[in-house]
Amino acid sequence: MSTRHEIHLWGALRPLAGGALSIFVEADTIREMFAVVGEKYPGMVGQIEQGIAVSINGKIYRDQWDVELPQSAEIYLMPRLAGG
Amino acid sequence: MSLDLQNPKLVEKKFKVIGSRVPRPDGIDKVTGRARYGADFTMPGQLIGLVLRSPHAHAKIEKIDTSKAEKLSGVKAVITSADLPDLTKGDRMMLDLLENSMARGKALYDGHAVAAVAAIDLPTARKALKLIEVKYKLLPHVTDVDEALMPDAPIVHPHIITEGISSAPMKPTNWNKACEYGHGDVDAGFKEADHIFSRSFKTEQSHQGYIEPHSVSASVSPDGTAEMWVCTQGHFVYRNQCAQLLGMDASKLRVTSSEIGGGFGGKTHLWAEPLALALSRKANRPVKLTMTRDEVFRATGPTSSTSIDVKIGVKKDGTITAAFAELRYQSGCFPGNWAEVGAMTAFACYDLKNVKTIGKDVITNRPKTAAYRAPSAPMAAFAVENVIDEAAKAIGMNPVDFRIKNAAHQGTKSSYGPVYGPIGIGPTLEAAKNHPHMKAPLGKNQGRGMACGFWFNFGGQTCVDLNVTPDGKVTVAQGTVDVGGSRASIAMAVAEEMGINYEDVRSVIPDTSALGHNDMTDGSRGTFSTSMAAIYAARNAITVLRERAAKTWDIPLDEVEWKDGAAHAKGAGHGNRTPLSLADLARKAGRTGGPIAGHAETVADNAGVSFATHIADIEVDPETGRSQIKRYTVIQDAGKAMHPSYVEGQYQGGAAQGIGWALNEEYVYGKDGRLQNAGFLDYRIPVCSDLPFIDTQILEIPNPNHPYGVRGVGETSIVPPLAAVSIAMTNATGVRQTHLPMSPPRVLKSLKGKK
Amino acid sequence: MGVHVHTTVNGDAVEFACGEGEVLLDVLRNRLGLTGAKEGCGTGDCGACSVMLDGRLVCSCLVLGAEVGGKKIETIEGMADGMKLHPLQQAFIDHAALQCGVCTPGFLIAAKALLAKKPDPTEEEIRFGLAGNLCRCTGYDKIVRAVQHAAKEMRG
Amino acid sequence: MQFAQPSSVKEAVTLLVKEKGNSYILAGGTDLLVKMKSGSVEPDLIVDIKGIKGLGEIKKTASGFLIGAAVPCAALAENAALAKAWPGVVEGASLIGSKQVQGRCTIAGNLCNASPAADSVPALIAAGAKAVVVGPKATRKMAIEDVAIGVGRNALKKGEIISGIELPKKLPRSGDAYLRFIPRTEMDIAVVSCAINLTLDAKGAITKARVVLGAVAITALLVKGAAKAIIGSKLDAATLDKLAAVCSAACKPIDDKRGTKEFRVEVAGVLARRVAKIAYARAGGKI
Repeated sequence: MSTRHEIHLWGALRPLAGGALSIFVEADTIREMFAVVGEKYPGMVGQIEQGIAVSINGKIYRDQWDVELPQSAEIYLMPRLAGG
Repeated sequence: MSLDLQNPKLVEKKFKVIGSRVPRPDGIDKVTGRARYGADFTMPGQLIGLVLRSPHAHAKIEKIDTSKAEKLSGVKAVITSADLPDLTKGDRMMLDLLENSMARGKALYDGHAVAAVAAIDLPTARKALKLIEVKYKLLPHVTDVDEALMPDAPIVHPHIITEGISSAPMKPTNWNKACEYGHGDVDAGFKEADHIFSRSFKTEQSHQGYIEPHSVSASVSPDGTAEMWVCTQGHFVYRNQCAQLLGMDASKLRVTSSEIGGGFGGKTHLWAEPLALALSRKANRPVKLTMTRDEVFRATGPTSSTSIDVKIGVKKDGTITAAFAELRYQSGCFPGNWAEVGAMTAFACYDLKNVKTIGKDVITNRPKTAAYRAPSAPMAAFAVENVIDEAAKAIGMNPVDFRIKNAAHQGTKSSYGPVYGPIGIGPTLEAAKNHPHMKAPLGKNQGRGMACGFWFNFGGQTCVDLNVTPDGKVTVAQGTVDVGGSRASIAMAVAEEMGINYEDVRSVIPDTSALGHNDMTDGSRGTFSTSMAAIYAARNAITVLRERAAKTWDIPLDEVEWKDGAAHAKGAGHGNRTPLSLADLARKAGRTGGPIAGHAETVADNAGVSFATHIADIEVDPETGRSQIKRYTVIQDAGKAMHPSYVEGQYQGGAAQGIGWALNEEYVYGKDGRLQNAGFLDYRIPVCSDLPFIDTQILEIPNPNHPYGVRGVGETSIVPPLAAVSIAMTNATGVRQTHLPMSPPRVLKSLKGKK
Repeated sequence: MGVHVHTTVNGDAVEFACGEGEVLLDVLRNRLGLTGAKEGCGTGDCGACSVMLDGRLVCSCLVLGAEVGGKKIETIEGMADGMKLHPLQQAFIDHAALQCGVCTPGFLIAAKALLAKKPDPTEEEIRFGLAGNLCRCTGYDKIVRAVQHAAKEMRG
Repeated sequence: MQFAQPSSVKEAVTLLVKEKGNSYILAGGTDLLVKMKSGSVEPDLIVDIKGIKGLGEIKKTASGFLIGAAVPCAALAENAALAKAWPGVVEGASLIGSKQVQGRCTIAGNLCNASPAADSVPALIAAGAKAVVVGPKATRKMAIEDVAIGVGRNALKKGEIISGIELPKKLPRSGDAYLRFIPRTEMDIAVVSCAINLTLDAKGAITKARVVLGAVAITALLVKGAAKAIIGSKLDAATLDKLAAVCSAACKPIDDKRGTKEFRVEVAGVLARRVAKIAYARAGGKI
């Protein structure tokens, strides 16, 4: 049984989740989390494909989908940004 | 590769090579003129490519007749968008790239490509361009960010409807995207405040201004294989995107990155490269396409112009009770998410109970914007830091102490959402407070300003291949383009890890056929993530070397340790064996299992955010509004400075670019929507006599996520200058400066307002 | 048409044919294979194409190839003395006075011309002496320091 | 396109007369080559006058100085006698472009290019310099202020070339100066400029003056009213105010990428004050 996490959404994702500020997902890794999010909210699949950054307890991951989601971690989805 | 090797916690405590100022491997080539940049490459039988560009800001292309040009002797290919079919399978971002490289039915800005030719020489290609007849139907245009949001503004793209708002409007708009960040209750927060400060700001569009214009040489063969020599910040990304846009196999498109004459974000993006490939494919000859400076300004990717409102509520004791900003960013003729980045970074330096930022990305008839060094953060910092400065003064607090009181720290909930881990803004502020610059006296008509800046650093995908040569030296091949000296840092990391001399490591950047995909040099990732991968590759090579030594001595692997560039037998029985040096093991490699190498393919996420504090002194001529920077200091955390000279160089370069942006750099558009100053004469980047020496203070707070504690340093240094210089100007003139650049006419006008 | 020109580049007698409107920079780069001088702007505003023409510092993008018959041209390729770098070249490496390096050849030519006129320049004289050369990477700090150092060394 | 390197002015004139298409004289080429690169001019004939004997020299003559049409601006500053006699003229010529451009550009070219912002022109007008114009039939001398007749347009007729610029002898107790306004410290085109040449009597009162403004109209302006405003004075505060006001009032500027009308009008006055003080001091006056 995977752990239940609150996933905070950034502004652009909220409309795709019916305006919710955050959603609840049962997952143990970033990969599992995105799989569940994709099922629950098909509207987000495009965004997930384009790339979403995940902040876990303040550490920002853009590509490492194997990273585990610790118990009661603070999780934020953020746009995948470009730098110069 | 086993995880423990990749454990960043394995931090080398005492460094032998890291932190020294060794000569860069590309130094001699660059001081003797031998280094080969984009335009320095020639292919046998090469044609010259030129691009025909729209003189109009917004126009329907009713007809393009290329027949006369095609008939001209010496012309080998002429292309239009018809030669670049849409193969993007609904990927709108890729289609935008394609459409930006060549207009599809509509010219969207002054300088938008409409056709291109390849001919045997430049004069012939120039003649051919003149023979192409384009029938335009002019459309109304808009180039200002605020005007583009007016209800009656001309619409740039009929297909765009505002994204990111729950009640999405049904009709087309230039407002392509909305976003919102923050937490708490700002309205309640403003009610708590003793004072509320609010202002509106504008910044004009600036360009990265790299000295080397874009140049690409492409050779496409009928069998589908192709080569491209190009100046880019990321040859793997160029390969992937060009292959997709032209329907080629990435494996068959071999891209070599030339020495790059500056990028700062402007060379992270495709411009004319697809055209060079399409011309070569059509002509079945190599094609070299080099932009003129005029084309670089008109048709590559400057950064956004902006319009920003900031409101801050403050208690008498200096506590910020609420902070709000609306940021409108002009992204050029295609959607961008630059306002989003501005909205995330605006208040990132502060610990705020109630904060809200709204970002609006706006489309106009200007060139497609691209990243420019910490993209979007400098303008947001300019607006926010000015109101912070105003608030501090109004309540009678020293601006440094006011910032220290409200600075973000470990555990602060950031304005963009997550809670911060250990961060470095506090130390930069304390260092600024204690810096002699802060106490130095000021002269007549002089003012001092200080400001903070924040930037996200990135890591990303890196591929490094380390090989030991039979003579016991090492080559390290990295996929990350070296824009400012990273080849030196990478060789240093390998020398450090393997315990050998820096001079014995050859650091190179091979073409895309030699390594796996590697992200581009952006997001301050170059030295951070590439040195990490190089260290892991070295550790893997060391494991192989220990195995070879164990085999040679016929003892267990765990009884062989690697130190000072040699294998040492340890433990009872064979402690007295003469160590086997790298050279010994390399010479015998054939008999112990073949060539010796180490590889690393990594994703270096969690690069750690970065903060800087800058101090600027300016002198203004009150009769003309002309100003001069008298003194400038940059304070920034480098984690660990691998090569201090090049860390200082990044600090100084970012500061100089920010100073130019603050004082004189801007895109000037005429009423006709045409760019008026597409050249270095009137797009005024700082010259040598405009600047003082730029003092730097490198803080070294080790980054827990890098084996040597390294933190990216490339971008943050451009974030504070706009704010620091404008606050200095405000203090020198007594008038709050709210519009950048602070060109003499603008400053003089603001002084008139005062009288 | 075209013109046939005999001239001297870095002490070597060379001859070339070029178009009447072809600039010296293109002749050096495309006909003589000397790509050390760079085109940053083509309008004399960046100095990346700096060369010496009969002892005067010029932008080779603002000189016609047809004009240089019988003249003496010095480029970055002729600055080092065989294996030995010119003190300015060495100082630029030692002081990290280059990042991307594309402006470096122009700066070295201009700095050499400056020191020939003013062996002991003030910081201000160096800054104004090099104001015709744009650098976007360094903020000029390390360039000015490198020139100060080389000048000291050259004075002995 | 033809490229010619005549060895005499006469030969150059003949070439220009014969050419049916667009012919251009190449002295420094720092304007011509930029226009050729942008495609805004496409010459059929380029006449390089640098090979013509004498045109590359600065001569001290009975009546003052003769500066050959092919003399690069850098050479003006290197001529001690000229720099001593006409510091304002040399200042103007030394401000054109970069050190690199200085090695090529010429004051005759700067004059013929007829940009309202030309740096060397205001001081030459203030000095009362003349252009020696050689034509197919005759040689004539033109006051510098008569050469430019519009933006990019000059008064030379087909086949005419300027062989040199004559500067008069410097009068006793006189001095000239030139200042321009640019946003950076170097490499910019003047947004506003001002040159003043004045002569004092034994008591330090101004007896003669010529005040010229650049970049505030389609050509450089010789502002007679400004001269009147200071003649007879010792440049007291009230006179300087008057000078500034007259100069500002004389401006007929445009808004462009380099500056606004109101900025040019105001700064013209500011520069006039500053230039007048320098010229006055150079003439030996004390404020």
